[in-house]
Amino acid sequence: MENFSVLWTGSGLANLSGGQFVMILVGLLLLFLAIRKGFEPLLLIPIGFGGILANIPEAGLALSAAENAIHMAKPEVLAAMGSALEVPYNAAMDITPEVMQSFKEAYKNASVEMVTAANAVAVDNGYSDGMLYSFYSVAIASGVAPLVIFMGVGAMTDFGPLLANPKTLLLGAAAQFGIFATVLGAALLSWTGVMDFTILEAAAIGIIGGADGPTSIYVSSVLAPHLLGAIAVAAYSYMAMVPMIQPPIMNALTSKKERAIKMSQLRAVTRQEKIAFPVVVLLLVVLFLPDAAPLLGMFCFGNLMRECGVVERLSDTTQNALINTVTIFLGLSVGSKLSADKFLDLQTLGILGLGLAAFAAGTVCGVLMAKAMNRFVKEPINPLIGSAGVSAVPMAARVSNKVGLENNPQNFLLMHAMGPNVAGVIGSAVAAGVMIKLLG
Amino acid sequence: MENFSVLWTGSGLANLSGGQFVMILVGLLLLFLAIRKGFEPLLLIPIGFGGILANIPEAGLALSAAENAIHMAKPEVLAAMGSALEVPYNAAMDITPEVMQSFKEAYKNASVEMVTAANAVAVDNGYSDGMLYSFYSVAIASGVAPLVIFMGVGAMTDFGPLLANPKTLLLGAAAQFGIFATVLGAALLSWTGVMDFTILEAAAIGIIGGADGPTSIYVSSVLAPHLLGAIAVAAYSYMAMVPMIQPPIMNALTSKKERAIKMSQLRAVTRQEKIAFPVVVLLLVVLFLPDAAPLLGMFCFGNLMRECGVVERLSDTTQNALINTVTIFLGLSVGSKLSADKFLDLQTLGILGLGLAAFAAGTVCGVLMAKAMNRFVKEPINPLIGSAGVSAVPMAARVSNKVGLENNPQNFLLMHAMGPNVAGVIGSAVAAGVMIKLLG
Amino acid sequence: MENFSVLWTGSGLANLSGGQFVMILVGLLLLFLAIRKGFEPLLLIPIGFGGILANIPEAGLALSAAENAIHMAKPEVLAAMGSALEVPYNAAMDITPEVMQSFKEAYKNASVEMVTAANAVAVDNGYSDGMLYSFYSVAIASGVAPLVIFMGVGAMTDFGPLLANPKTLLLGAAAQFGIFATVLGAALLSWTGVMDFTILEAAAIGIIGGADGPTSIYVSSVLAPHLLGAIAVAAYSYMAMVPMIQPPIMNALTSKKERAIKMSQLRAVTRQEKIAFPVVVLLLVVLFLPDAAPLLGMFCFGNLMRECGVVERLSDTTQNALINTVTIFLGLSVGSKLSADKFLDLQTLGILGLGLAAFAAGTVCGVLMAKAMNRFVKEPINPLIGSAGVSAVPMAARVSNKVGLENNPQNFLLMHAMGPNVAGVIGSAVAAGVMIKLLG
Amino acid sequence: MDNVMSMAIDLMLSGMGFVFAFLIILVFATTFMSKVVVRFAPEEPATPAKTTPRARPTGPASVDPDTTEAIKQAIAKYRSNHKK
Amino acid sequence: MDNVMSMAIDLMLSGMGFVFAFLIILVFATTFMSKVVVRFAPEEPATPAKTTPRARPTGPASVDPDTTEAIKQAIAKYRSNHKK
Amino acid sequence: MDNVMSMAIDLMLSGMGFVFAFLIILVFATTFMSKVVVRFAPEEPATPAKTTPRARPTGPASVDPDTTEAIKQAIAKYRSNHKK
Ligand code: NA
Ligand code: NA
Ligand code: NA
Repeated sequence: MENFSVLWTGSGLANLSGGQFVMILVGLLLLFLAIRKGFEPLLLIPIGFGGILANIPEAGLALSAAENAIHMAKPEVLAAMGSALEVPYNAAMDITPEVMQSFKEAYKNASVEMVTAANAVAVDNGYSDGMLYSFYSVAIASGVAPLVIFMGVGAMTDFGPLLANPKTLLLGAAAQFGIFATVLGAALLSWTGVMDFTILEAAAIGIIGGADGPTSIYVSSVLAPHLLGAIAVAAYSYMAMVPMIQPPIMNALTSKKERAIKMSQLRAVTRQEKIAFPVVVLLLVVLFLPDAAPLLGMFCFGNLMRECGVVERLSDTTQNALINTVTIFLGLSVGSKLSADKFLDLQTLGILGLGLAAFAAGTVCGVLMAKAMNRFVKEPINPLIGSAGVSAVPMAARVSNKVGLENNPQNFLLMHAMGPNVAGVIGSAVAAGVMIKLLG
Repeated sequence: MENFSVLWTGSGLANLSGGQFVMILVGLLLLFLAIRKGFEPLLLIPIGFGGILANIPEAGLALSAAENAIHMAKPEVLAAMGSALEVPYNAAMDITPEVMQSFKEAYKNASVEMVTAANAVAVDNGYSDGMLYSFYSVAIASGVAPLVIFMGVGAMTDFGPLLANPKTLLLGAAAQFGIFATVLGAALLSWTGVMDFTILEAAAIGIIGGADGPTSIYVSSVLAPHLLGAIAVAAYSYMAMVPMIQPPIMNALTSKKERAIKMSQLRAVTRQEKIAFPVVVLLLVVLFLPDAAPLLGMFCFGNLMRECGVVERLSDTTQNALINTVTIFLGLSVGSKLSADKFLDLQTLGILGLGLAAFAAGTVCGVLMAKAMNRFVKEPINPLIGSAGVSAVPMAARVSNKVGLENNPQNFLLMHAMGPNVAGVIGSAVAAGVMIKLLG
Repeated sequence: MENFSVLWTGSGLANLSGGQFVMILVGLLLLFLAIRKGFEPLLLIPIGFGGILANIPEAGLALSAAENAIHMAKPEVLAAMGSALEVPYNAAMDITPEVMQSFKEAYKNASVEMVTAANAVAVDNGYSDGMLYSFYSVAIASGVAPLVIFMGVGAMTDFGPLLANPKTLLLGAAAQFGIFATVLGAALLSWTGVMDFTILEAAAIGIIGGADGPTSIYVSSVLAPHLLGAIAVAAYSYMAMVPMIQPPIMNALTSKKERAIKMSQLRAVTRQEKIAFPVVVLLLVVLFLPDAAPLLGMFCFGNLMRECGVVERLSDTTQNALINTVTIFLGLSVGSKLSADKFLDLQTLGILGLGLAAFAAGTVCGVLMAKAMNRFVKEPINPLIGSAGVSAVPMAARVSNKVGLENNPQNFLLMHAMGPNVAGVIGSAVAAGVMIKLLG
Repeated sequence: MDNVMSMAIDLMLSGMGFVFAFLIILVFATTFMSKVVVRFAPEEPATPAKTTPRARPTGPASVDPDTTEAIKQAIAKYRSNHKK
Repeated sequence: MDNVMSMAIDLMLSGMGFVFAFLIILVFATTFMSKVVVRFAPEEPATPAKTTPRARPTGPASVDPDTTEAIKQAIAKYRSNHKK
Repeated sequence: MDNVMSMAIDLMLSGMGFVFAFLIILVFATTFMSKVVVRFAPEEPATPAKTTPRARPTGPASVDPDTTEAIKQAIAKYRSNHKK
């Protein structure tokens, strides 16, 4: 019967490409790592699931209406699309792979007006935006989801340990070297001809070294949206692997004696200081780096809601229903970028390798900075807390604490490490602002 | 005074049409049924209230800016709209009912580009989208609200009873006959000339037999948006009436002895099976029915969040704040389709009648399937759980249990009926995918 | 190095205008008032913070993509924008302040189609909508945020005291004189040439006298969006200052003996009455004032969800996660209207002065109405509850109670004052509907 | 200018008129509604039956009001102390 | 009209066929999955180790289940009484 | 290619320079802010007065901290056990 053949020719089994098969396995792997190994499950479960959905053959969930229309390639529709996208094609011509390619290229490079026209044609012909494409448009292309999550992170962050010892901000600064070392690494791969990255792509990859999910997603959505999937997956995976990546580096760079340094207890911080801190950060952003305003502004806003004590109901919602809702759609949207043609690329391998290097470089610099600071300050700093400067809150601080306890069972570094840990969040948002300013 | 005459001529009392009056009574009836009789109040209260709002004369809450401009019929605005919609009209012409009709027709059949242009003209002239129209666009026309609710339903569904006895999936399959019998019924009404339904309309009406609110709304928003109001009202009303519709059928088709069949206790299901199940369903969707991917994908995603145990905060939000918020706007949006000119139509009567037939047919097939299965399986199935295959979770399962207890006070069928009950949800999502594939 | 100069020339320090500096101080003042003085913190913290963000130099957070492109003034981009906006400019011409001004004017007065085209050009050239501009578009320009908050307020309002003594509705009516007196005051300022307000602006300013945040924001977003920032700030500030503004007026207009009037205890109100009341209000809106339907419709819907007792999960979400989320974005969006060029205007001074007058006039009329009613009713009314008719729920009712206790330590007026207090909410929504009907 | 003034006066007259008209009608409608409700749908006595249509997630009746009040206060206290 | 009828019959045949096919495959897939799971990933014994990957915000082990149950009921009661 | 390399070096220098500059300024600004706060707005003693601006929905002062702690733990326990 005709209907059965329609169902069969439209089924996944009849259309599954090798790339899609591999990407579905990647999605399953991410789910496995999240569920069994506890790898950042809040993000990797939506990302992994979204990745599988994005690779369902013929479903086109990650495609716009126009992209779906091009994929289906009905001659009369293509002809109408052709006039919208200025592709020389009429319904009598053969649909060769070259024709398809020229449509895809034309759509990718089209102006906003042409994209609008092409989608109007597609909708008139019964195509519609895929679900994940809609989520991506609303959540990420608009920039709003990472910013709302950053607001929630701000509302969950306690700057007390940082305020008690502000000089640990410098550890958060040093660890950002991971970001720029990675940019350099990507450029080097380009220069030596191993891979091909533009400076925009290099910068977006570098931000993985910031060890901060929403910042990574925000920056790559601005500078290199086509790499967003790989960058987000790398960022969250390596954040989950911080307990494996950092300890060997920390041990290699420090002596047993340094690791045993006991830090004096942090002073109590008043409520007024906690209220004033996000305002101070905001004012510095106003004065020095307007391009970091969206990220740091929302972060400080969340933190002010937390600390001011008079809007607890807003703070509660920000930390719960709102951040959870946005996390779900952010994750699924990131997953939409895991389609085979975008992810299965040599560049992804480069991104994964460079991301690992970024984390290592950030850790190295954080630890070395702590050692360097010990030459100048009278109250010595345990260099193990330097590694927490990469951010990856609160995992990196816990790693500092754990390695510290291995060397001195009485030495609790957790609160000391929280200072550089949250400083790293500010540091990478500043680095993000610089990169968007200079390249965006 | 002039102002008072403006207020009077713009008041509801001076403009209320008979249709609007009747629809306001229908809205009040839905509120009454929801509040006093407990008919699916979570949906019927927003739908009923939205229905009243949609019928407020002159308020135009359910109309787009362009529709509001056409309704107000200022000659110079109509002339500008005419050039956008290619209606031959100039400001000097009389505004006859035929002219108004031709504008309404032109707008309904216009291409996306013409609709955009007409709305731009309307906004330039001070008109704006009605509140319910905006809700509908965001919540339903985009397809997102039913999908998010389906995700929430997934997060609230326990597949344990189904996993303990997977062959009850077949009961969920059989009960979907209600869907296709209704399609046939609608076609028959068309064929005999009683009413006039296209195959798209027939399919959208059929999905009422799926006994699943979000699936019904999703399918009718794709296949027959103009019938959405009547279909949603019928779906939720009959779901609420399951305890009245099903028992007579169940008793008529079964013998006392069959109804007294005692089923052995279900085996314990491991956590790993529950985690794996949504992934298995997803993979089958990938392989066999990509068109069911949005519905079943979100459903499985919600269920995986529930079962995996590592993202409880996401699962909690999905089951509470998120689904509640979306339910409110989904309900109001459905209500926007209860405007008199769309609802007070012979078709609505047909839909209400066919919807009832759909529930009955699904119940019949579920029960008969259970009786048929008893010829092949060694562990007998109480045919009363077959009726739960229509879904209407958890109402239908409770009905099975209640009828069972009436025949054997020691026989608790609830958990056994939950298997076919949730199978029915999967079954109707599959049926929805097939219909969208073949007709969408 | 070149990069440093880019960073410097783009920094806030190098670009901060005097107006922006002042507005940042205003933002800090609002934060101070909210945190230390408890001035309506739920709104003033987001508004104040948003105000600071909107005034970050060069960040353009409150500007659309096209406005950002105009601000950056690259000749080739301006030339493209010029053809979209019909401004005579080519890339070879000098960019004088007059040219810039003509672009800004052209954009402000452009049709929807031209605005769309200009933004498409801007996006093609790498500009994007500022974060706060996006929030404003979604939350306020669409009208949705004030309506959702009004739904939440409805879900938090107990009409019991009003139902026990329905004639206190008249106090809520009388206090709306504050609204119209302010309209008259604004017109008077215009007539005498002190300031220049159109009737639309006068009406939007008047609504401050309604003492109801979402109503004020909704009306000014419809009638005078450019004044929204000043109007919202005035409305919330004066609401916070009700305990300072009202008591002197109340004491001046009443005798010691009147203030000591003891009111008999309110009768118990049944649950059915509470359920029926929002439906009654809705039906009156249907019959008499369709233009109040969005505001009062959502308000009644929220209240029905609260009282009907069968949708507690919807009611809970409406009162918590949903209203909190919307409040955050509403506040930030209002803040986006606090940019220096819009706020630092003689009109703002007029708005602040008239807003104070509005509160005073509303209080006067409420009290006098109560005294007038005492001539006709047998059960005397304590005129102190008349002031609660301005709304400002529940602050104004508490003020009535406090002033009452100062005169008679046994006289608890709180519940009696809640009647006119919530009546004031309905009253100002009706007034808003009238103004939108006659002017919108 | 004069025009603004006269429009404002018109707006005030029609606005206050309409607000009063609407709320006076509401007074009568509410009073009438209350009478109808009390007449035709008298409040059920305050037995458990009353709350049947009300969603009661899982709450068994075995917890007495005092305990409830204690918990309520404790939760309020806990929440107000939380996140300082 | 005739066309609608034949399309509806086609739709019914292919629809029911597909629904049954899909769910029968799902029966086998589920049964197979359960066997694999039971074979290769047997349920860990109910020790604390089992719940390691489960997010446990702050809950210390010192509160016994009975207390939990009491609180649970109290909260349920409290919530059902709240906002009446 | 060479171009990408030199741009990357430039980006690194200006980026790290700016990050350090910003955070060093922040160290000073924070230290200064803390001094100002301690000087001009000393923490009020821990009396009820302190928490005046803090939103206290309904919590009466009659529940002692121990009870609060017990409830807190119970709730945490309850939440971690819930929906398994
Ligand atoms: Na970082
Ligand atoms: Na079903
Ligand atoms: Na008011």
